[in-house]
Amino acid sequence: MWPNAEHEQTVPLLRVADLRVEFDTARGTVEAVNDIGFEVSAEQTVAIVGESGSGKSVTALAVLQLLDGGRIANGQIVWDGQDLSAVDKSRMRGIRGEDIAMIFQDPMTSLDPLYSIGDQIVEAIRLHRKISKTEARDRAVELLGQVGIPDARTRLRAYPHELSGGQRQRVMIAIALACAPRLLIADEPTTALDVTIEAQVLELIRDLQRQYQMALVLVTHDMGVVAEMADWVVVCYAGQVVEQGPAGKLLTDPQHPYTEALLTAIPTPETDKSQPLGAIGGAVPALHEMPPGCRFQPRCRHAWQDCTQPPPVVRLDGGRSSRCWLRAPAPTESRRAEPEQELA
Amino acid sequence: MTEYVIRRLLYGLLVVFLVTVFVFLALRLIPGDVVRLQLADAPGVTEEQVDRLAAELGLNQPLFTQLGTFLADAVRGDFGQSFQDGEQVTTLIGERLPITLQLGAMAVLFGVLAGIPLGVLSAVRRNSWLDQSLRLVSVAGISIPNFWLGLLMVTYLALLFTWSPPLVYQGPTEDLSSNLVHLALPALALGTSTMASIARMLRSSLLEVLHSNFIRTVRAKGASELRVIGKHAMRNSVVPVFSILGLQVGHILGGTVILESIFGIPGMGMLIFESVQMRDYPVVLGCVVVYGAVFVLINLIVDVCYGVIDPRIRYART
Amino acid sequence: MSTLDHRPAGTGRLTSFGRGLLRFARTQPFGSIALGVIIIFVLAALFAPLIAPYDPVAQHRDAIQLPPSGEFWLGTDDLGRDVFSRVLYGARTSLLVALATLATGGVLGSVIGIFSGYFGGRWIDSVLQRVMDTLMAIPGIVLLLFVAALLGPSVRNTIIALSLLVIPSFNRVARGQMLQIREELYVTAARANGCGVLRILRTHGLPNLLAPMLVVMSLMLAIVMIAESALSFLGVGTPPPTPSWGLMLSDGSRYMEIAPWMVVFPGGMLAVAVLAFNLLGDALRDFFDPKQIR
Amino acid sequence: MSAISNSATPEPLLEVRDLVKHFPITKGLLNRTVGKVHAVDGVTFRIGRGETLGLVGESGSGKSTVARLVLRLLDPTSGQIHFAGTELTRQRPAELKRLRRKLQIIFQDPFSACDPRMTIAQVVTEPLEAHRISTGKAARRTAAELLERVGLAASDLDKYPHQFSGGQAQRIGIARALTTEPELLVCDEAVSALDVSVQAQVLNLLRELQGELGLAYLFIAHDLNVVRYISDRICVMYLGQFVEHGPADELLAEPQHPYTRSLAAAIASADPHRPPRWDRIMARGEAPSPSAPPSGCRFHPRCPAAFEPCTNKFPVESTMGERTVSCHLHDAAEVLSHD
Amino acid sequence: DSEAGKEVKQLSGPPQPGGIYRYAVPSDARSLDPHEQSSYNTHIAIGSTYSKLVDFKTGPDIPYASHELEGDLAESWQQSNGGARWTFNLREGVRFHDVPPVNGREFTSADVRCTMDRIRELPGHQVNLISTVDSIETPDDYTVIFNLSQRQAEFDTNMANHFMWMLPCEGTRGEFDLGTQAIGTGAFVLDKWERNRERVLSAHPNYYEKDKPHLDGIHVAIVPDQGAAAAALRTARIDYLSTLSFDKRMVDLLRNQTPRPRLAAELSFSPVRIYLNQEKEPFDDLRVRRAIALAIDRENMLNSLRPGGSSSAAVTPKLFGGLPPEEVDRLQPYDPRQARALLAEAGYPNGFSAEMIVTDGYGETVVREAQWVQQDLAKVGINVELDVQDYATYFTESWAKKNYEMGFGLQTPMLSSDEFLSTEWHSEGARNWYGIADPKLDRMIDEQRPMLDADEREQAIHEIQRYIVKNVSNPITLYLYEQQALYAPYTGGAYPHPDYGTRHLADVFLGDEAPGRG
Ligand SMILES: Nc1ncnc2c1ncn2[C@@H]1O[C@H](COP(=O)(O)OP(=O)(O)OP(=O)(O)O)[C@@H](O)[C@H]1O
Ligand SMILES: Nc1ncnc2c1ncn2[C@@H]1O[C@H](COP(=O)(O)OP(=O)(O)OP(=O)(O)O)[C@@H](O)[C@H]1O
Ligand SMILES: [Mg+2]
Ligand SMILES: [Mg+2]
Repeated sequence: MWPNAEHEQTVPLLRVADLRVEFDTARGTVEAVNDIGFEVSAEQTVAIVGESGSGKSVTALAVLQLLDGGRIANGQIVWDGQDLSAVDKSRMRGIRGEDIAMIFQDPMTSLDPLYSIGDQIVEAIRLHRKISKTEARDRAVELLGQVGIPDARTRLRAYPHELSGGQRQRVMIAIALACAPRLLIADEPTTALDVTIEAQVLELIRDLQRQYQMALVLVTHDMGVVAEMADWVVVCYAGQVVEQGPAGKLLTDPQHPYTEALLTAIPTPETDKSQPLGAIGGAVPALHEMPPGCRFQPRCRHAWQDCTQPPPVVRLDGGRSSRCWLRAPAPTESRRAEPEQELA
Repeated sequence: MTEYVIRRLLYGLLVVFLVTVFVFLALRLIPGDVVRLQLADAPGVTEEQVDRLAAELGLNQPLFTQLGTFLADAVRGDFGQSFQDGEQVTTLIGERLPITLQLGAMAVLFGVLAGIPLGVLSAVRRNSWLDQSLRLVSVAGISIPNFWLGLLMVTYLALLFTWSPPLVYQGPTEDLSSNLVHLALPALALGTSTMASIARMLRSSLLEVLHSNFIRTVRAKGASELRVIGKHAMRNSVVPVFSILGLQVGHILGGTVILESIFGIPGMGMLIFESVQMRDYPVVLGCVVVYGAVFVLINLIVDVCYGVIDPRIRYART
Repeated sequence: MSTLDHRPAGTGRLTSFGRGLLRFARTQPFGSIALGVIIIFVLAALFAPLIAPYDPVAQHRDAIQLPPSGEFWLGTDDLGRDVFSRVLYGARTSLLVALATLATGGVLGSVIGIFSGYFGGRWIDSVLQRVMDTLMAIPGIVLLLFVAALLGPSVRNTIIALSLLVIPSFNRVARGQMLQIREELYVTAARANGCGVLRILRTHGLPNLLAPMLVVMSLMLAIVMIAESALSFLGVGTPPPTPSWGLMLSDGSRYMEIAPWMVVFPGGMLAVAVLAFNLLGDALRDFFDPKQIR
Repeated sequence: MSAISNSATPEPLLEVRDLVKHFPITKGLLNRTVGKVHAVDGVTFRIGRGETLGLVGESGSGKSTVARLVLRLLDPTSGQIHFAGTELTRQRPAELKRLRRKLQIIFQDPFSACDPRMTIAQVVTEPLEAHRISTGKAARRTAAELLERVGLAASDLDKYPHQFSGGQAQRIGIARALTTEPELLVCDEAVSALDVSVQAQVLNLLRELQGELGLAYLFIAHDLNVVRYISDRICVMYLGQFVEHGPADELLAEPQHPYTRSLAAAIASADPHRPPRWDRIMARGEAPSPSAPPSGCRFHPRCPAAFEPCTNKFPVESTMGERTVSCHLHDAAEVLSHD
Repeated sequence: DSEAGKEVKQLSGPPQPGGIYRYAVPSDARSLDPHEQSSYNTHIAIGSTYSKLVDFKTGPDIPYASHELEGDLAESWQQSNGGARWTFNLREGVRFHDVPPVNGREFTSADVRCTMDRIRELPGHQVNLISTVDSIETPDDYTVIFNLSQRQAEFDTNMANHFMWMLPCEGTRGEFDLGTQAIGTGAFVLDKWERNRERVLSAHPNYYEKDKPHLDGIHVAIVPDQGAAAAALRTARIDYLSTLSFDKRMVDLLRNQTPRPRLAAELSFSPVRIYLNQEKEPFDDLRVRRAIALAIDRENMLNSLRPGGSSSAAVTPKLFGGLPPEEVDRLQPYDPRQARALLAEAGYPNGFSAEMIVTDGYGETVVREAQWVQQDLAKVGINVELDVQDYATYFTESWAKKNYEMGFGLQTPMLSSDEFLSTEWHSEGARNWYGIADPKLDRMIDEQRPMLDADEREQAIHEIQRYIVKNVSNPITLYLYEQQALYAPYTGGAYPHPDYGTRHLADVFLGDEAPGRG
């Protein structure tokens, strides 16, 4: 169980705890998410970061009960005091779009190519609001204007393929905002976009979040995005949360070797060009061949013998926590491995 | 779009022209003397009589003159007269084509009406026993020759229910209910493979679509499963189904000979079959031209339908 | 790594073939059963002379239309011929026609399609495709009757006629595939690596085309087998007395009520074979689906 | 147009002059050409031996097209490409094939660049066999050596591409590119698809190889931090043209062209104390279509500093030391001191 | 079913008037013009619409396929001048159907002349039937006299031929289209003809036989598929089904189902034959031809593949001059031993190989029979390969052009012995596509034609056939088979004739249970 972060609010809007998600594959059952837990409060921005395959999207989809072929094997997803894994289908449909909205990773394929964007926005509105088509269209125009698409009324008739990637992502955002949800989950909303466009889209999300007073779960692998957007950061590795904490502290003073390594692996304008980058050796382990004990241990430069046992989630000050033996309460100095001993 | 249609029509004309020339030449290559065939049971036919008849039928002219004449007339909508009975080919085809088209339409309708629910059910209940049995049914539908189905129907309906289809074909304007009852069984037999192909195709394309990102978007909006499938998934999976229909048209228009004979339907299939057998060149040619034109047209319609269904295709073509 | 070099050439492939087969058996139970059935059919056809108790054309005139018995396992037909022996030999004809049609029509159609696809958009493609359209716009029955009338009914000519019928379908699929493959990044990579057109077609075009074509083939096989029986039904297919399933089916259809064994067995075999090929096709499609390979 | 000056004054490995590529837009009955996509519209640059030139720009600005033109995977509409002293655009296929040994490319998506039905051995030995350098066991031995060189194991030879992770697959691509001992390696978004941790590995590997083998890179990416890290010089592309060019650090530290400034401003940073970048970026909206590029300066519709001449006059290239920029703000006298 | 096996009898009289008689035929006429179409389909289509001068007798007391004649439009007729002048006295008051442009006017000798003139103008088989006619006299409206160029004993039989329908002058003059309309003097009026669908006929109110026809009308459906036709019979959609090529047992099955139909086996006049091209080796050798004739187990074949029938020599037994089947069997027994001996004698002790053409145009059974023959011949060492051709090729390219070695097929029936002999076996016969050129045979055929004494002529024709079997042995007639017809139990008065006419429908009537009555 993840320790409760000391947020200002007492009751979080969304609480995910001990989440485990399994998929049945040709190679047997795999655990895409092993142990992920975090909390989001109103108007707060939580960033979930981690490398590809670490379970970010699966977690996001699990919240909306949209796992395609997967099942929640363990854990709770509590929305506003309600366990979502227990609610019935029609209630869940009511929550989707109305309370929790989601923007997906790939704007190119996330819109139905056969319907005009107007139809798709109107659909999102009318699924939850008993209003006429014309009213819904007016609302759609308004939404398109808010997400910065000029000439919105004529644009309603446009089909997704007639729009650029940035515009499509804006349409996705408009759909997500259609019913003014209380929580927006944005799953890598900018990975497919150009840098200049990316900045604009993030700015838009940020502004809208303020305007609508939404909570935001931002899934990303880009530390730059995290730094700009997040209040709270959840770092995932191989289906587990390895560290979480307030953004400012986590980025400047990482408490898990993985977070630390990740930060040094990213070139920045200040990176010394004459030195090799601080790469993490090896690759993320495949789901069906997870190492025992700490999942990061084969790539960790600090790994030592304890790491073959599952590490505890260690609660640190400021609501932070880290899943690492190094932060465990009583490690004796002597048991530490030489930091120099690299595992390539 | 109009430009696209015109372009396709021109290509279609070219195809119909090629078909005509090809069939015209092939007809002359196959053995069988139409003149003697006509005089078949008349012993004592003299060479003069043979020559006279040949001249009457225009068969004594050089091949390319004949071809030219045929094409020139055909452009004016005149396909000549049947060698057999002097009937205008256009009249003959005019009588039979609507019947075949109706039969084909009914078969396609059945195929679509039955195939789509089967495909959807199969896809939605993927890997369930229902899916497996539906898949088996649809494969079986492809495996059973349609004429065989027709034979079984006729024989066993009579045996088990003392019921047989009407004997005399009635046009829809003469007696609609008799017409529909008469065509229902052959349409069923003919449409079974269409149904099976549609069910299979729809299943696989639906499965693909159901796992696509935009369907997830629709679900995330809070749409019901009915809406997800009925409005979004279906429309997106229907293009391959349409292309199957385009291909099946040839199958359906050309594959009815045996069924027509089983059910006593005076359609194009029998006409083509008999005309080839009797070397009735004008009729064969007329049929082939009309068939080619229908084929081209239907495929054009199918392609235009793609455009209607899919704005991307519409866009790409204008 | 030097140890690797001493591995006899080909072993890698063989084992990977074996591994593939195992994976096929594991992931495609229906397909494996179908494959088994087909292998049995092919073996039965090949060894028909050894298995068949009687000469398939020998008429036992004191045993006309007898129901299945110890003497005639599947009964006899209207000329007193042993249905079991005829079904066995019929498998030869039917499978031969089907396979040979695919070998000629399939290969020809594919070659035209590959060629056309590789040069997609150029005049050669246009010309070839118009010819294919033409072939497609001629009613199949006319095509089949023409060949039958022109060359006379025979097994060989049935194969020719059916080949003409399937060429456009194969062309369509092969061309579509080739157009796609042409745009694949690995083809660009191969060009960048200095591969010529022929090498690209051979090392990238063919192998990547093979899987989808194999699937089409198994499906077309069903169509061909059905068409063969329709041809026999119209009297322009395999000439008697050579047995083929289609011919037996059409012969027996008149006796459906009094001698059902005359149609049940060849018809059943035909249906089972077609079913097996269809299931195999389905299985192959799933098997070769790159999403499944992961 | 003036040639871009180059620190490596001796004969450069690659010299591209006034390269143009237009794709026709066809339509209608006779496929008549109704327009063209100005994918690359007159670019000029040089790469010296052992040097890395970074190429950045918006999506669709023509970076990949430049890469393909350099490799002669596309035929240029006009312009020249000199590679190792030979004019590539005029070569016959056989000669071109010989020259290609020295020119290789790595693609963005390592998986789609490998034939899924080939083993790694087949993938890596393909160039060897195509160029008849070696075949069979000898080729296999070379392949095994190269795999180890890029950090994979010889035992991986009989595996298939899909059995590898993205970073490993990209190493396979690199190994394949190295088989013919090239002098220039074009990396078209070679690390863009990789995870950050793996991206660092591959970048390190590329630098290592450059050091050992004296390779030159044409390095295309959209992550400016990555480009800056690996490149000596950077060219900035906008709608088929170069708008700015110069030494990597300098160019990003003091961008001159408004578009470059916009790009530089959009660089993300994990430093939580920097002000949010959307307050810094200047280019609003999205790039116009390359089939109908704007008149005058192509950037002017999005440029916050655009003034009258920008809308109708083509900006002239101004050179200042190692840097060049095409912008009316820098015309003639108003040189780099402007800021 | 306790009634199984019990023979169903035809309804006995007195005939009840009324009802629609419904039956199915496998294919339709292409045209109704009897002079343009020689096909069976055309002639049965118009067979009860037109009348002839004379016709074959049918009825409850007349044996099936009798060649005895009775007057139809002619009340009486005589020959004179030793058979060179034939006078027909027409019935008075015979009226055509009341259909424009004929409008029910009276039939007169002028119509006979119109018809004869038309026959002479057009090519076709019918010309041969009146080839001996020199001139026609019509002294009054009810008398027609034919003057022949030579004596012809069977001229009246020729006039009973189905080609000799008497057409109205309006038709021959082109005032209506003979191809699509048939306006005659027959018992039924053709009300509607929808090609390939159905023919609808109604009773001719002014038919010359006062109380006939009994039926109100006839509906003929075109049903190409036998199975469908059988289903229709089973479900009482039709009252009568003919020319079945079903197996006997299949027919028995149908017969034992309700409503239990009555089976009528009617001997076909189409001989089943093997024919040989005497211009090719080894068929130029009589011993080879004879060996082939002796090698066929035709009785077994007839009973296995057909529902039964009768042996036949050149002239079918029911015709005047037909050789009795028992004698045919004696002359041409099944004797493979001797066949082999003959082959050895001819220099083929190990047999030989040859190709035999056959067509499926006559139905599948013919192809089956060919396979039977193939096996029989194999037993004596003749290795036959079947070449199944489509009808057009078979007929025009192979048979008529003597482009074959052996052939197997049906011969269209002829209705007189002279027609058989002179067209097929005479060296100058129009259909002698076998290379038969036997001067002695030619002489025998020429000599029988003018013989007026029936006995003498019959003997001569028998002699010719004996000669053909022994010394020509080509075409080798195997047998005539029985055509089966099934009648619903509530039908009566059906006594057909194997010629291509359907005049007998005037006698048919329906019982009370007939669905066609409601
Ligand atoms: N439908 C599925 N069936 C099987 N495995 C799945 C399925 N969906 C996801 N996974 C697996 O679950 C793991 C986590 O996937 P997820 O998409 O959440 O990763 P992610 O962190 O979002 O990565 P990315 O940055 O690439 O989006 C991956 O290893 C993935 O292969
Ligand atoms: N074969 C082609 N036919 C027509 N237009 C093309 C073709 N290839 C590229 N283009 C167009 O040329 C322009 C430049 O494309 P290019 O792929 O070089 O851009 P890029 O800078 O590599 O973009 P990205 O960052 O998205 O890879 C684009 O507008 C593209 O649509
Ligand atoms: Mg994800
Ligand atoms: Mg690119």
